[in-house]
Amino acid sequence: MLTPLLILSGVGLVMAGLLAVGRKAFAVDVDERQEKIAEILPGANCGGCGFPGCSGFAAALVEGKADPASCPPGGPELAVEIGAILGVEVEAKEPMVALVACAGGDGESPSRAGYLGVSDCAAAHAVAGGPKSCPYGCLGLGSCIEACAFDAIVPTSNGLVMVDPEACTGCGKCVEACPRGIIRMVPKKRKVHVLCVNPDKAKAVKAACSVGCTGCKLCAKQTGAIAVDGALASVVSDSEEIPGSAALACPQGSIFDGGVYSLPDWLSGSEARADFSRRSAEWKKAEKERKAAEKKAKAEKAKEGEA
Amino acid sequence: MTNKLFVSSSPHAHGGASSARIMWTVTAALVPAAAWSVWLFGIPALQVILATVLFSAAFEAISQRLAGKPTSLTDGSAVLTGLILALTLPPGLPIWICAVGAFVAVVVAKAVFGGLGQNLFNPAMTGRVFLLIAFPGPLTRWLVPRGTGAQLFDQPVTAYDASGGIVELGSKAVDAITAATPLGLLSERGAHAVAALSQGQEIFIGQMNGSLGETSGLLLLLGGIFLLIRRIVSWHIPVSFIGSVAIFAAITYAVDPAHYAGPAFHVFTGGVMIGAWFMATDYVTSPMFPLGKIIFGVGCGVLTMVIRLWAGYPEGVSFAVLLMNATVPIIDRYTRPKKFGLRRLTKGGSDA
Amino acid sequence: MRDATFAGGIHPSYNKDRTSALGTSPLAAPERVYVPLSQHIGAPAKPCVEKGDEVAIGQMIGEPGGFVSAPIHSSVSGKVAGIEPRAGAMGIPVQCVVIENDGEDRRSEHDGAGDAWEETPADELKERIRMAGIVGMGGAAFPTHVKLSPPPDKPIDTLILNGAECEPYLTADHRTMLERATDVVAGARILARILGVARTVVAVESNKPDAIQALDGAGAEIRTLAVKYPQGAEKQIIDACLQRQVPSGGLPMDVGVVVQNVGTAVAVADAVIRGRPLTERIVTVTGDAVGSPANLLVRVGTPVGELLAACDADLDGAAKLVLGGPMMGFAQTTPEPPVTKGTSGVLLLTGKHVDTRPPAPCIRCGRCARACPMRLVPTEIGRAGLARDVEASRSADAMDCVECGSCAHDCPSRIPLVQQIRLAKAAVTEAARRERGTR
Amino acid sequence: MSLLIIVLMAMLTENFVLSKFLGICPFLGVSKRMGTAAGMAMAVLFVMLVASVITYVLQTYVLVPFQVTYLQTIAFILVIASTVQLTEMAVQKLSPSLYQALVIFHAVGAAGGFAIALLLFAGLREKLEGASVPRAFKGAAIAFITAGILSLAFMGFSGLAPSN
Repeated sequence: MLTPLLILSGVGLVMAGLLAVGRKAFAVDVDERQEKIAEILPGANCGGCGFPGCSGFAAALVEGKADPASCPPGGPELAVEIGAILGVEVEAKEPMVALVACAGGDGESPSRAGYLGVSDCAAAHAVAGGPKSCPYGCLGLGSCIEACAFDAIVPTSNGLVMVDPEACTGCGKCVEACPRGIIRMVPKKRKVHVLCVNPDKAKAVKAACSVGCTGCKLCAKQTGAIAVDGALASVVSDSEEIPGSAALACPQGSIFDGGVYSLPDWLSGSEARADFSRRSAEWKKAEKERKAAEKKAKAEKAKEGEA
Repeated sequence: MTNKLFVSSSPHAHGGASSARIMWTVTAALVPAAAWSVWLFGIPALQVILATVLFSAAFEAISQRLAGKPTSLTDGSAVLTGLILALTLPPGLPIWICAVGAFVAVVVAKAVFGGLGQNLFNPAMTGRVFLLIAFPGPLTRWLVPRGTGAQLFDQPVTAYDASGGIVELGSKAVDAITAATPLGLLSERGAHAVAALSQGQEIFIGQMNGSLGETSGLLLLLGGIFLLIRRIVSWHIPVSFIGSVAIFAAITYAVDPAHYAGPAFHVFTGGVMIGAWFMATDYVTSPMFPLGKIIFGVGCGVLTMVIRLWAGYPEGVSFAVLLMNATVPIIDRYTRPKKFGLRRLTKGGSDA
Repeated sequence: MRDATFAGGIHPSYNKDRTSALGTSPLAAPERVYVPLSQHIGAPAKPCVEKGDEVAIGQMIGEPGGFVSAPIHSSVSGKVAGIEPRAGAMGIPVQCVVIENDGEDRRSEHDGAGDAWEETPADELKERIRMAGIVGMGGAAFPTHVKLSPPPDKPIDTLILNGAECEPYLTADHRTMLERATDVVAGARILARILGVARTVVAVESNKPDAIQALDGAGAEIRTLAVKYPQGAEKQIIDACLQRQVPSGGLPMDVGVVVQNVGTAVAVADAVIRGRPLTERIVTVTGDAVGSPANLLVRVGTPVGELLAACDADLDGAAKLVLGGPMMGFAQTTPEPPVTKGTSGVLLLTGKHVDTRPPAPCIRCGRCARACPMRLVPTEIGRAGLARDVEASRSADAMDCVECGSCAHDCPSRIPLVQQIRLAKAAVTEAARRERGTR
Repeated sequence: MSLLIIVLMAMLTENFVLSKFLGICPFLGVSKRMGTAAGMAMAVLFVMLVASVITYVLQTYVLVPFQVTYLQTIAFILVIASTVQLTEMAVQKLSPSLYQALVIFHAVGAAGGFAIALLLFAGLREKLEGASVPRAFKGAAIAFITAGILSLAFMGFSGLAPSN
């Protein structure tokens, strides 16, 4: 019984010794900080940092070529951890998520032709400008879904796609994947969005889509955070809260108020739309009355002044 | 304008070729040889053909249903696989073994790879080789063809009862009668046993025993030429396959005629004809370009002969085709045609 | 001599019989023309008229936007109604000068024209061609004066006039060669004088014997080509005529050749001899949804719908509208786009020509590779394109593809190979742009 | 001649991977790309060489004299695993070109067989990557099925012997 034990442990020892010697002889210098960082990175290899994969990012961090806060999936917590390993101070970044800025589904912006070919947005866009009435709107073929490493983009029932802000890490891959540039990065905390990218004038927009922005500027009158460039409104500032009235003022229903509706309901639910029309009408009526009262008060004041 | 126009990428014209038509044409080209085998062996041959074709189709439909894909039996590929598999099997093979073969061919060799066009190995060949290794007994019991008696190629035939025991020829218990195939004779007893056969018409017309599709070289050749005329197969693989078998056999025969059989014998016995025209030419599992096709054909021919002459199995076509299937990605990688614009300038212009 | 040709290629159904014998008939100018400012490859023209301006036929309404650009001229006389976007042939709105036709067909005055072109310096001839807004009329619409300005280190020895017209259905070039053989030859002489070449070859497919006869009578050197698609592709026609292969990524001038379409030659003759800028062209209107097909002489800017109406076309019964030929033309969602200098055909097809079945799996039959005139492996590029794999696209030589459509035409699985390859090319172009940006 | 046959037999008839199902782990691990497959084939050559020398010494001078040959498997595993580790370190440090020089010994046949199988397999798997393999079979499953069919094909060489 003893002999086999001795032999085995002898063989084991000899090989262990050889290995130890080998490790010394063939030692390769790897910055251990790099290994540590690589361990805490998400490992999704999404490329959001701009380096080839997580290991590439780790190497770039150690060499001082990368900003610790540039890993979108990891967020600010990870940035702090990386900073601790590297021994540098890290400034927290505002968390961003992707937003598909189009609400013109099959019902709002129907297809103008039958499309036959590769099921890919870029491919469809290149064929006669795409089969959708709106030449700027979401084609819904899901090139962004393919590009997303986190399954954060899902198709809606009416031919659109939407981003789940909870699953989105803000890596920005979908922004590159969208051939029409509909997807943009927005602060995660922002509630109100203009869901249209069509820059055409009112007549063309109305012909293409029933929920497209016509550039009427009514929203901009409600808040300084929304500005109209040409014939398209967009949120230009995140420093102030956007009032719900900005959405209610829109005659097209192009502005989505996340404080009142959920995005899936808004995109594909006629109930949310109906509710919005009702609230919008009420608001407009109230606004009219308020204005009339104001005018009256002013007129009276002026009268008083005269008198 | 009331209706919507269709938009698609150019071109807006199509030549009308269809995968399904190709598959059915190949199937049609095999029908004469299949009919000949039924004439030769009777019901046992028909039973094998029907069983493998029906089981192949059924397995294809089931696996497509499971994969959530639309059923595409009309594209003919499952029926063709079943027919080719049937032609590589001996007549009278039990139906359940045919079913196993169809399963391996259609499900294991094709469906799990993603279906038509994605498989790496010829499905029918995979099915046959699997059966040969798993059921060597039933796969090597050969029925005596019509028109021959108790003697076939100067050898006595053996009679079996239903349980597989050897009984006297002519007794009531006879269930199957077998005799070695020409290649079996060559492998077991040497070249002198087939010397007479090599000169006879039997091997050309197909008056011999063997698998269903190993019999009529003539009808298979006609089927192959039909495919050649219809431009469904190119000459490269069949010619290089058959040619290399013939050259290999001619060389060994010239070196030692007492030991080796001649080229005609090797070309017209066993599976060379069906293999060269119908199996090695399977688009999915053969090279795409002319040079690669020739390399592939020569490889099939040489490996067939190496296995026939020096390995344990008397026949090597199916092994050879499977082995060469594995080389296709490498062959394709190194035999790509030279793209336009690389030819040397004859005159004028600069070399930039 | 055997008919010259190239390796690869296909034999589609040509369907030219319905229009090849029909003489060109002028289409009445519409009440309004929509003249796009970008009808050519390169920078769009800059409008030089304003709303309300009176214009005459041949009057410049858009100035060239750069060297690789071309001016635009009015195709009718009348009043500018505005400059606004309108659906273009690519499905994307393009800026158009809208002109109300007054029906008077006044022509603007031109100087410098005349028969004395033989004594005019080459540079001046070239300038006249440039200012006449002449672009390649085979479909690509590349500004002609650019092709006529090779750098000094690329000596040109041969001019090929392309009269192959290998696209099925189209007969515009065929009619041009028949009806204007003298101008084809005159245009060729002018082009040859500008390039300083000794040899000019007119290349015509052998299925147009009447055109060959007409040109022969006008005194041209003719090279008869085999009937095969894409015989008229620039690189293939050079290979067939001269056995010279344009190197990968190169231009015809790299092998000492300039290729011009026969229609372009006629436009050159019109510009130089008669002082007429390019404002109209021959368009073949055909397809099985067109009742009376025709070869029409059409003012640039005429909406396609007007052509279809004139040819008794059944738009309601049609399934596909294509501008150009069936192999390389562009499908349209509406008949709104205007005819441009590059519009060689209008094709209206019934549902018979539209296959709505999804493509079948690739069976590796190799027909695409056999058909490819550039000797590429289309499936390989297509796969790389679908995966947006830049490396694989490059190693499969995606950028060598000329998008002739031969592969997809012969594919038994009806795989949209050209579309897949375009994705690969787009990925490579994008990657190259990015690489340049970082450098 | 007989030497050539030994090499051929080891390569084809007794193919390590496809006939004996040895070395499946590295076989599946690195055969995704032709480039890495070639590197692996080299490494296998080296490891087999070193390991066979050490195990030979172990067998003749330790296990047999002490009559503990039943420990063969476990002892060999120890040795081979360590050798693999050593090689890995060496590869990390040195260039793979070093042990190209070591390719002389008689393990050539077996390793050559491994190399053939590996290269064929790598080509097949590159092609597989483009295939739309059903989700359930993606990855190792389809690789095993492919290896299985390849080994079926290699069975054709069984009984390969110079003319009998």
